[in-house]
Amino acid sequence: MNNETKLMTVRDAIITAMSEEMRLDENVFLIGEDVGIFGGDFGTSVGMLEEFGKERVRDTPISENAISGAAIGAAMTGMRPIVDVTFMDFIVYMMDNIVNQAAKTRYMFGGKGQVPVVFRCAAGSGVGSAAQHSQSLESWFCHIPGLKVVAPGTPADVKGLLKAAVRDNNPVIFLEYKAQYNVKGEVPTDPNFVLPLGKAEIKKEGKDVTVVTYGRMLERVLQAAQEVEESDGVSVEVVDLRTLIPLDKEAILDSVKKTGRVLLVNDAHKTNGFIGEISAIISESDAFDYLDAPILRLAAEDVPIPYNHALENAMIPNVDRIKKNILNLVNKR
Amino acid sequence: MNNETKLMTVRDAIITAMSEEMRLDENVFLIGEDVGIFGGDFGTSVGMLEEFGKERVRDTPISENAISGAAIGAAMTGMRPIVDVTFMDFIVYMMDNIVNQAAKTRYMFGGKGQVPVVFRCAAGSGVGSAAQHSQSLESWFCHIPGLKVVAPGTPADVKGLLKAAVRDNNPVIFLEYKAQYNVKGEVPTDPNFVLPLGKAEIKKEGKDVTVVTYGRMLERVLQAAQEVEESDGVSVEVVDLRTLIPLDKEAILDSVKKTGRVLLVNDAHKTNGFIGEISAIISESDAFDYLDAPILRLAAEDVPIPYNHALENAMIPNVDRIKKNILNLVNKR
Amino acid sequence: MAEIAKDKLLHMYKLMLDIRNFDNKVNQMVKKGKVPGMTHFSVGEEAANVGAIAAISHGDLITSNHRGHGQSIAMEIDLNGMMAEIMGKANGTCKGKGGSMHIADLDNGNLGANGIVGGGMGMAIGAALTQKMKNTGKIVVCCFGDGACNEGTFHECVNLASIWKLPVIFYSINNKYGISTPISSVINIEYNYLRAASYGIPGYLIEDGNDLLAVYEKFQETVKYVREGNGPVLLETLTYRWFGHSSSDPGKYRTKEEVDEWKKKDPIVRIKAYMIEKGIATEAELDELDATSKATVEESVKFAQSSPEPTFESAFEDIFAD
Amino acid sequence: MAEIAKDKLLHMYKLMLDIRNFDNKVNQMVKKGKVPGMTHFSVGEEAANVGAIAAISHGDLITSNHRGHGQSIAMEIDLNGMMAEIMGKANGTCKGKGGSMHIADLDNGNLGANGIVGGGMGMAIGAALTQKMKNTGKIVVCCFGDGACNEGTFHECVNLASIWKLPVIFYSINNKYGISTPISSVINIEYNYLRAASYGIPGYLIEDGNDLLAVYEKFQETVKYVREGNGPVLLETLTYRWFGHSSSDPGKYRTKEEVDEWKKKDPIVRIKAYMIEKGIATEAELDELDATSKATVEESVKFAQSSPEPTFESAFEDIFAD
Ligand SMILES: Cc1ncc(C[n+]2csc(CCOP(=O)(O)OP(=O)(O)O)c2C)c(N)n1
Ligand SMILES: Cc1ncc(C[n+]2csc(CCOP(=O)(O)OP(=O)(O)O)c2C)c(N)n1
Ligand SMILES: [Mg+2]
Ligand SMILES: [Mg+2]
Repeated sequence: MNNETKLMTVRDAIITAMSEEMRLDENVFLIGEDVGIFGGDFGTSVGMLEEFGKERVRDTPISENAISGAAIGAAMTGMRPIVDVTFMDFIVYMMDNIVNQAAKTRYMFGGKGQVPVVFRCAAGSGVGSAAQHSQSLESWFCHIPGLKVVAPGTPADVKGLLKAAVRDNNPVIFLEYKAQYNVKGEVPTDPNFVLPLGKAEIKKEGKDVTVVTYGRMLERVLQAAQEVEESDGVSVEVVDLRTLIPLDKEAILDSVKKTGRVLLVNDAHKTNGFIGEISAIISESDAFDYLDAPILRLAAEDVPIPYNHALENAMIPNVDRIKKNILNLVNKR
Repeated sequence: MNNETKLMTVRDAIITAMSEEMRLDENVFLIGEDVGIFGGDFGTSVGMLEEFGKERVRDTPISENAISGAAIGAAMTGMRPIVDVTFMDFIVYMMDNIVNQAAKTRYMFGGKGQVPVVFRCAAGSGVGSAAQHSQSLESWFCHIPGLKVVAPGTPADVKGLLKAAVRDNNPVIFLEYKAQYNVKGEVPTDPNFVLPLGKAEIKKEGKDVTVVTYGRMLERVLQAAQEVEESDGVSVEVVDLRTLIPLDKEAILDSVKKTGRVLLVNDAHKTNGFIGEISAIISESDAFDYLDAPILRLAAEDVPIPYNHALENAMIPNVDRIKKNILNLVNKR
Repeated sequence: MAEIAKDKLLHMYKLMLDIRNFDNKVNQMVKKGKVPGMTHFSVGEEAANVGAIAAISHGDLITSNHRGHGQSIAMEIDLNGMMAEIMGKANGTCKGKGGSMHIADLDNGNLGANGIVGGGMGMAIGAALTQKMKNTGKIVVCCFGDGACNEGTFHECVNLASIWKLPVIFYSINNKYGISTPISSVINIEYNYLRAASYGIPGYLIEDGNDLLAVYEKFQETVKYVREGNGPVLLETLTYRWFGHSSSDPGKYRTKEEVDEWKKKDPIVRIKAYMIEKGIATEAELDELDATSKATVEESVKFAQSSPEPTFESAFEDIFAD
Repeated sequence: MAEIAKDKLLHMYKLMLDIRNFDNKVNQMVKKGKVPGMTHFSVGEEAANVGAIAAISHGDLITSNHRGHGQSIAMEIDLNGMMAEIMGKANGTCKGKGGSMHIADLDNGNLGANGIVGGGMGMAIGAALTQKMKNTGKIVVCCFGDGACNEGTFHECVNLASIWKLPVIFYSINNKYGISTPISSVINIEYNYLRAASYGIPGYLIEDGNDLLAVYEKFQETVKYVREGNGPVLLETLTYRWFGHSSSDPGKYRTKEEVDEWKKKDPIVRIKAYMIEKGIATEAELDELDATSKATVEESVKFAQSSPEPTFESAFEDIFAD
């Protein structure tokens, strides 16, 4: 494996990851609405039709149920489909296939069969598309045994984890963030660069406060951590989960034991969002005894995401609010 | 209001509640598969066709999307439908209508319109129907702003809260438990007996440990509480949430402050189940400072519910495990 | 061709102009960065919208889809509120919370645009069920695109409406594409209206959906049939959107020739020519209407621009009804 | 009537007997409380199942629904494993984790029963897509009931299969009811097979679904057509379930007369009479087959009863593939 990297957007990291896997394994194919000549609703398959042709970059009717069903049936019989769900909100029409079929098939059949399929979802708000186009619904899937859930926060992680998702033999819900397709970062170019599912990464070490986050919020958390460190001398450790299921509990608990103070941040709605689960995991663990302050959560407000751009942004944790919460935590007790 | 009660099953409490509301308000009607001559998959509308006729006890095709859509459209235009979802697992086909439409319509329209509809769901395991017929999916809906979620645990609460749900002007997800339709209890007979949504009830007072629960698990929690009290002299307070959204946070936090020890119990899968949210709420509140022990959770295991009856039962919290957890909590620190 | 009162026709023409002028204006605002998110335009589809809606009566209802501007305007929504909404303002139709994809006018029978393809179909049959149960004599028009006909909800809703004989017109505005996907590549038959046979209901094609009078006439006939209690009908109209799918579509999948060909069939130019030829109005009169329409649209922009931004607190209101 | 080799016919007869005897036995076990949950029986529908499956080849695939016993047996599943599964035992087909509604036999082309009405349709087209992409020459039979035809997934999946010309037979076993609901009350046309026209594919009705040879013949023809790459076909067979919908159905919605009428059309009695009449086999030979079948079923009960219960630990296995 070489160590070269290249500056690229999340969008290009996705295209690269899928294309590399498709070159390596003829069973991998992409399926979804407007993935072909249009290049995907978010441009995440631009150029792929030209390289792989219509059979492997499969435009579909507007039939989310059939798309997800076809993907699952293909997966059960030897293919490895990647589904472009586009807006995560449309996954409502795929729920039976994902939840009752893909997640449970192997178990119900007593360990026979497998369903290697990836559902790529453009999650979150930030592009002014209002309540039906702005949801981060990962917690629904974390609740269902049999599904893996991945939510990377940097272009490199997007590439490494999407490749891992494609290679995984189980159904994977893969979150992308529509507001971040243009975010750039250094990405390893080696086609063998694959990250393990289920491993968190300490994106920044620190000793006073732990911030646990994933996906879209990572960028803001890192910036906030940097800023409070500079302005207030608070040393923040940032745990980037990257994979929600399977979850790297150890990484979380180790960090909490070290700092004794923890802030959880995600861009999904607060009530029953995934960070609530993290909070519960900490509170039922031996890390509980190390806690010096309440476990704080920062999440999207519990309101349908409004259209107005300022309001839309105000519903989501921003750097200022993250900083305030970090400082609050440090000042507790 | 009179104070008479009558011993009846959960099933009869449901039939009574719906029938009373249908007598009081001609806009209320029941819609779903086999609600008519069949009397509902779980017998929860036996006799209603005879009293109310085919127009108001509406048998449908096997078309969950159309059923939920029709209910919502009717609700938006002046009716008050009750949907018999039957097995909660089938709600996967109603997700768009519930989550993207019913929950968000009023908000997206700037406060215009309302969607008074109740989705009655037979949740949980216990009848040997395996993974696709055994889920308690309340946490999905708790995560979506704009929905109310109700999960009563006694026949009287079922009646009082179902009536409240029907009278509420918002979409309500109403959980019933397929394993408990035959459970009996005293139920007020007065047609004016309506319980408020959003009020927990302390089903048993105590001072050593708080157990927070709802729905199906209430019965087991109460029995366990009784038994540990008798066997070990531990005084257990049982907080029955009854309504998950809106949530009676005060009742939970007050009890936690009183006892300093808390066990959370539900029959949904553990990861991202609703009790995780309760744990997070406690940990971020001022009640955190009163905690003398980790916050424990007891939930369904994170596995698809197996068919074998013994295994099926073993996946769900039982009286013994609840007792063990209570005792564990008391012995901490 | 049934006679249409001059006033009615001129009013329909005005509504078509309003759609055209309004959406052209919004398009300008989008390019200036004054409109957040995605906006889907009805330019080119004015006859398909106005011809249909003009045939229903006060108290009748519609559901619409993401491309709902045309239908909202045909339902005579207040343009000021609509423009303010699209600009996300507090005085907008939805207080700035809904935006282009959620314009609704519940008091006037418009149950709303919808961001989910097929999302309005359930509502439509439910609204029709209410009319039937309450015996109001009102009907519902369920508007959607060609691409929506492959959603499962289409099948379920048309079927349910068919067995319950609900007073609803399923109205598919076929503009040949769902985003980049030609309808011809995603159905194995020529037209979706043929699927009416699967539900034992009448299905019709309005071949020239840019002919206002053809659309109107077929709708009048259909409205009468549905209002008389005969159950639902599936209508399909052929037309074309001039712009990209949404405000951000490069449009590589259509040729310039195709677009130009359709622009020659401009529904506004055609009805204008008809009216002049038939002596219903002079060119000057009609141009005057256009000027007024443009002024109204400019007015709406002013209204929108002077409308306040919604307050932070307002984001937390309107979630639940009391 | 095409000639069928004697062996083949006798084997088909045996499979029909196995279905009948197996389900009768399970019914007994249910009544004794030895079977958890719900069980849906195929008694009365033996010809519809065996006639169809007998026409496909080794390597072809099926998806099935809640009423999957008949199809599983027609696909020649091991009865011991199946009975053990229905009794929830560790040696069951699914190690006791799936039960009656999830019997599957992946190694032999049976992609499984399904507890969700319509739940197998997506899988079926996906499996067909694999065959097409890998050019295997294999086909898929997607089995479902009459009631399932109103699920949106039916519409989406048949449509997708039609435009991609996938090698799949959509096979609707019409037993006149979905639980208590007569199919005639939930579609506004006479038969669901007519909906094939909506997808530009052939649709056929097998009017006498209790006539083994009629089912087999139509299937042979259809299998050939589909295998040749002509795309999907929608087939519908009329038959009847003798028992209630599931093990817990009182059956108030059907008259005794109707049930009796259909029992007279017993598919097993009819093919037996045919074979005797045609001199294909003697009554004694056929009765002998029945005796053997019954013995095999008894054997399966013994196997099941002596199979261990699954261990507690096993509940935590098989969730994820490596
Ligand atoms: C359930 C769902 N799937 C996909 C989309 C994305 N989408 C928005 S509009 C559209 C095309 C709709 O095509 P059509 O129905 O023909 O309407 P048109 O835009 O052509 O007017 C698609 C795929 C969506 N909004 N909802
Ligand atoms: C999505 C879903 N809705 C409802 C049910 C409940 N249910 C199980 S079988 C059945 C009837 C199915 O009828 P049909 O398709 O005709 O099959 P049959 O039982 O008659 O063989 C219903 C409604 C279900 N299992 N899944
Ligand atoms: Mg279109
Ligand atoms: Mg049936």
